[in-house]
Amino acid sequence: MSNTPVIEIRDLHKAYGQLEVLKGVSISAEKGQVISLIGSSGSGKSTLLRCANLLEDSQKGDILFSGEPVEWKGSGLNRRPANQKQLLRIRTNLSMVFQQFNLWSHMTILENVMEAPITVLGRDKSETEAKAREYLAKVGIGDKCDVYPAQMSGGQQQRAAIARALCMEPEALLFDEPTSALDPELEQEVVKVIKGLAAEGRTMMIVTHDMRMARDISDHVVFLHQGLIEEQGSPDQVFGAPKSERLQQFLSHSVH
Amino acid sequence: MSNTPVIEIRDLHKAYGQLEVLKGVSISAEKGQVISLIGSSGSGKSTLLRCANLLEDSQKGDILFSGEPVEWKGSGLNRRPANQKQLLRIRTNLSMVFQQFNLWSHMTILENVMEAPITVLGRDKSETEAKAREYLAKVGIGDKCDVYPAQMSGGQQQRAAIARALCMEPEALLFDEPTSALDPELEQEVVKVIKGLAAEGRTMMIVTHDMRMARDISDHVVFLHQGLIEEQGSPDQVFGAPKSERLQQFLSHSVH
Amino acid sequence: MTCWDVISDYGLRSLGFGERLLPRDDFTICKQVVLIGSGMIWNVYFGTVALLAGFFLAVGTAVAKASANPLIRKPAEWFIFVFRGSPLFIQFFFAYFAFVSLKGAVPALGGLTAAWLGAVIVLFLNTAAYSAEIFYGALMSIPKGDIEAADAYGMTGWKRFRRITFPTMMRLAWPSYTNEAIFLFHATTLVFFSGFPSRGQMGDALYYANYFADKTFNPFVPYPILACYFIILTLIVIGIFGLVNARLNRHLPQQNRGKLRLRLNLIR
Amino acid sequence: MFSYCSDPSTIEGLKWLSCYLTTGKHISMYWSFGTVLLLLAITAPTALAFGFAGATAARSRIAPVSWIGKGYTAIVRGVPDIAFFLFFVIALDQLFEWIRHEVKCPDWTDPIRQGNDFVVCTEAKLPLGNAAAWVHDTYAFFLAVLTFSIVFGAFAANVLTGAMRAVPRAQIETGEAYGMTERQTFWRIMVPQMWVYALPGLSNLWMVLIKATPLLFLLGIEDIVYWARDLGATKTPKFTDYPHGDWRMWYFLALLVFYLCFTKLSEIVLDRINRRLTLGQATAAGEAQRKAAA
Amino acid sequence: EGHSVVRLGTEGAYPPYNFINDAGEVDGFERALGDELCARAELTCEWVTNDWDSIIPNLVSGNYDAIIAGMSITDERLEVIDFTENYTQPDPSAYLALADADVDLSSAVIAAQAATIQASYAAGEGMTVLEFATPEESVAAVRAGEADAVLADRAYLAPLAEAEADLAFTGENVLIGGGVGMGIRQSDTELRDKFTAAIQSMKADGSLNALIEEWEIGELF
Ligand SMILES: Nc1ncnc2c1ncn2[C@@H]1O[C@H](COP(=O)(O)OP(=O)(O)OP(=O)(O)O)[C@@H](O)[C@H]1O
Ligand SMILES: Nc1ncnc2c1ncn2[C@@H]1O[C@H](COP(=O)(O)OP(=O)(O)OP(=O)(O)O)[C@@H](O)[C@H]1O
Ligand SMILES: [Mg+2]
Ligand SMILES: [Mg+2]
Repeated sequence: MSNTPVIEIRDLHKAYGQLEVLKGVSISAEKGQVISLIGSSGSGKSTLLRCANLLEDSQKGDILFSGEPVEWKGSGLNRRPANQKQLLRIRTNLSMVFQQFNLWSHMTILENVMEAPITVLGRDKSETEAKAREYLAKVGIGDKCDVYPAQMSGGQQQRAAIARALCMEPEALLFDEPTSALDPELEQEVVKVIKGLAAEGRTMMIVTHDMRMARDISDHVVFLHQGLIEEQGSPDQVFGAPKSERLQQFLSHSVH
Repeated sequence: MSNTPVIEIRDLHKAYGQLEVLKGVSISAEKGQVISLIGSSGSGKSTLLRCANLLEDSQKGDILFSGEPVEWKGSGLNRRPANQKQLLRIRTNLSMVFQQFNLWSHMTILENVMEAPITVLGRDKSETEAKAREYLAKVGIGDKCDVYPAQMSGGQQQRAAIARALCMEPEALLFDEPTSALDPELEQEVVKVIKGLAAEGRTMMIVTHDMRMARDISDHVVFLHQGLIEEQGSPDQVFGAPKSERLQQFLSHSVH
Repeated sequence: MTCWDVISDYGLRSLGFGERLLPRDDFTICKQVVLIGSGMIWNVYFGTVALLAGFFLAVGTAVAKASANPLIRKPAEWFIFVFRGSPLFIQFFFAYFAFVSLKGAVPALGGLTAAWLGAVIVLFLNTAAYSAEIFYGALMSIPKGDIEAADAYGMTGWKRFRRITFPTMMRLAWPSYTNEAIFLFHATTLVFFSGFPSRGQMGDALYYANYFADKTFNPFVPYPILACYFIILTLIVIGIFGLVNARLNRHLPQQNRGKLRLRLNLIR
Repeated sequence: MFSYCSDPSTIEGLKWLSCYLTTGKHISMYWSFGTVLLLLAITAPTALAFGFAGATAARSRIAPVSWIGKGYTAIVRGVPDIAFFLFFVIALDQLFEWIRHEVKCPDWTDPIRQGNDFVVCTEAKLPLGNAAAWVHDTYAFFLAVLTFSIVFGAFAANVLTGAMRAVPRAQIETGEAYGMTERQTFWRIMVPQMWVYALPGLSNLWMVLIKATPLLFLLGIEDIVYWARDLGATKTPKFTDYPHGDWRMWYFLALLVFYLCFTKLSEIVLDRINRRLTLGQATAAGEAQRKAAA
Repeated sequence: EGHSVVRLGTEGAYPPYNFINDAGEVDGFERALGDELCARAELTCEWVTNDWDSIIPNLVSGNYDAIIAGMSITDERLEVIDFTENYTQPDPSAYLALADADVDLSSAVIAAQAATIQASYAAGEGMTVLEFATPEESVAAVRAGEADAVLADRAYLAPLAEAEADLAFTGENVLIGGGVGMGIRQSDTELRDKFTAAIQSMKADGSLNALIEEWEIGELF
């Protein structure tokens, strides 16, 4: 059982109209594993996460959660998830932090964080509130509970989005550049949080531009280039001894 | 003349309602100088840039451009710039890259870049187009000219926003985390561009979370903490021998 | 006859209380103001009942129109199309006709041919259709990110609707919905003008304004009085809807909200 | 119309119907469809212009201009169109004649108001007393268009004001940051972006405008509903060659079909405009960007 | 000349007084009368139709010069406009009901056109009045059983009673209005006198009576 990957993606293809963004990507993440996705801007990292969460329909390939393949209907550009129940089950076990945060603008930060646990998981309200406040404090914005997203700085919004994902306490988490708007200090906090989650056995896929962080936290690093996996391996392999020329060039710009 | 700072901010105060964000900040940037603003999330960096560009009304303090002070009318919460002509003149000499990019959603990328030079500076259309394409190529999205912002990845949008600011060829530039969505490779490109601009004698104020970049490019680093300048100096001073405890702590998290 | 007497005589004339006969001579401004005001009771009644009931049908219909299931979508589309696509007075005409025949078949449904019930039903269906289209439009323009985040957290169906979709939909639809509410109150003047008969000279504001215009042959007094009443009514509607709007938009940054409040103050 | 129609009492069935439907009165009705369409075609852009002017005035910095804009929207929007039509056209007509009177007959000593009568000099009459009938009709039509435009312009102003406010602040702000004048941000950013937000409201307004055309008869225009009422009413043999009972039902049914068809057509066109406007923005994310849900 | 063309305003929906004929032109008793009067007064005339509700305001506002629309001369109207001499006798109104119905008029529901002299008469008599926007609808209400009887000008109802077997007059005629005359602006005494003279001359030579008989308007002079 422990060998069944929590998230497995097999030969995934995705195009926006004519533009082929993913051209056959396979990744598998086992329980408690942290996988980092790196790659240059526009290489399809966000798209991959969105496909994994079934927010975008992919045209070819399989996605499996704990060994259970997503059921599809239709094919090609008309391929859609077939089973609503399954979709729901998958998504409640999978939280996402968006690159653009996507906080619900009509709710305060606290409400944003409490919303899904209460309405989706049916958790107790006062318990959830306590937990939400705890997570918000953990990411350092415990004093901003009753503020609306539009009144917060970029970094504060990003941290609220992280707290919202954490409060679901899901099996797996998808982070799209979770520290892009954070200073090094806060980044370290987030890294700590992620490590804690991994220790609890949660699976994570993280898109990041911060090579230091990728090296720091991941068990496995995937380098995406033009819609394909150019290279992957342990952080030491990937950062220490990159094989492909493209990756070497990519890494040459970041100093560690 | 060359000693007159291009941008000078004196004892600036700014509050949102009850929340005091800037509590008396003074900065001056001379011609060709690159000033980095660092500080933790929510410390007021974006607010400072927005005040410098006169997008937010500040409540106290002076802002001078090339020695010319901004004229105000009213005072306290009602203080507004008094002279529209002056306001316009200042802004045409000052370009900003926003933290959230703020590309105009109804225009293609090329149109976004060409818009201000043509309508504000009255530049020639075909010349501007050539220049716009050049800048877009410079930031690596020369192939995305005819795409709308919503169809681009985060990093691509950010680069478009940078190209838009560059195409104005202003005296001074304000960057709000210009590399937050960029991978290290692209970041280096942007650093190169910024250095080139400085060499041309353009003045810049840059908010960044990337200490390496701050050290790399700036002539002067300002550390903002809770609405006040906690420490400032040359990069070597600030990063090499931080005096204040808060700054030491802040820097301890980033490895160089 | 002082104006107080006029008020006690005619203040509730539109409901059948007070003086049996309408004024026949000496059409003072006071009489016109009081009697037209009395008629406003009907306009307010028609508008309020239809609006409140119509809101719920409209939300339901809008959601139905957005449904992927054609069995749900088609009826909603047709309902909106027919009621939005035809003039109100034609709806009144056919409704009255249908109600009269229905009354012949089922005497218990006699109330339908009276304005207080029949006209309200027509107005209710009419405003439901218009509002449904407005709500549907708003539903279609909810920020993609909001829905996406809800999806990503496994919110679906009723939960997603009630917590995310509905509040945002209301916020986006509210300005247009305010317009629709105003149109509805204005449309209530059509009830007796070209819809249902008025009984025992009990009618709405336009009925009495028309009466005075017909007696004095001077349209420049009663109709402006009517207009003033409606301006006041409209301002009340705008005021109430403005309060709701402020609540719906409480998350927007301060300066934007300030602007809205300022605007309402000016109109008030 | 047809030669066999000379004695309608002798013909029956389809032949009778063909004669009946081509009487001069019916032809007048068919023409009135054109009148309604023409009115819509002229009123829509005019009302939009009024609305745009009203909305622009309302957000003006100069207080009196802004009051005029706000007053116009608030007052005209407050009055039911019927009530407006019942006295406003006459007032408008008198206003024009009064202005002409002041210009053309400065020596006139008699009062303009004589008791109940409104009397201007002969040269000031609009149109002139001996003008041809079509001039009178055109003038009445012009007044109707103007009145409709004023009324619907107020609602359009309201919709446009809302749309202007819906354009995300950040977008305008960016224009300002690049040194655009208020005028430039208005025309280059605000106006192009506002249509996406305005279109649903304007579409609704267009639908309401179509539905308001039956009120034309209040403005002295013989519109389709006027004719449908008249033609549908019970006709006794004494006054017509084509007697029939209460046929209003059928005439109204025909109107219903006309209005439904016209609505359908409008929806198709508006849908197309909407698709064009949201081009490229369809997949926009964030609070500003909207998308037609899949 | 101020009156080079005299515009005559009428409603065009009230047979036999005035209506639009199959050809789409104004027709009826008043069309014939008006044309003859204009000829006698040596005026060029033009016909205009106008909604009944605003027919007087449009006259005083100068949009046409005379009303010839079956308008009874009443004191109320005389306060606002002038009338020529009447060209019909006072016009009786009548109740029309279903032929087989036994109507007790004192307790009946009476249909009438809104804001007409008949509507206020019936209300004054204590009857329950149902007011409809058009005369056609008030008759339809009787057919549908919504009202027990309709009260309207006898001249308007007579052709209906004749054509439809299930409708019949009931009760007594009532005399509500005065005679019918042409409405003229009060400031326009010259035109009023011209038309009055023409009407008098038609009365004198019996041509008016001939017209009244032809169109079955009512009593002769
Ligand atoms: N529109 C607003 N209304 C109220 N408070 C605001 C508003 N905008 C910002 N703030 C508050 O002002 C403070 C400073 O915000 P600012 O955006 O300047 O931070 P920052 O230094 O740029 O942070 P970051 O690095 O996260 O972008 C924050 O605490 C924020 O909550
Ligand atoms: N909605 C869309 N319509 C069309 N093309 C799109 C859309 N979204 C993304 N793309 C394109 O797909 C490609 C991959 O985008 P994606 O957002 O996955 O990049 P990314 O790897 O996340 O880049 P970044 O690091 O800049 O966020 C880009 O070239 C982008 O232009
Ligand atoms: Mg991305
Ligand atoms: Mg910031």
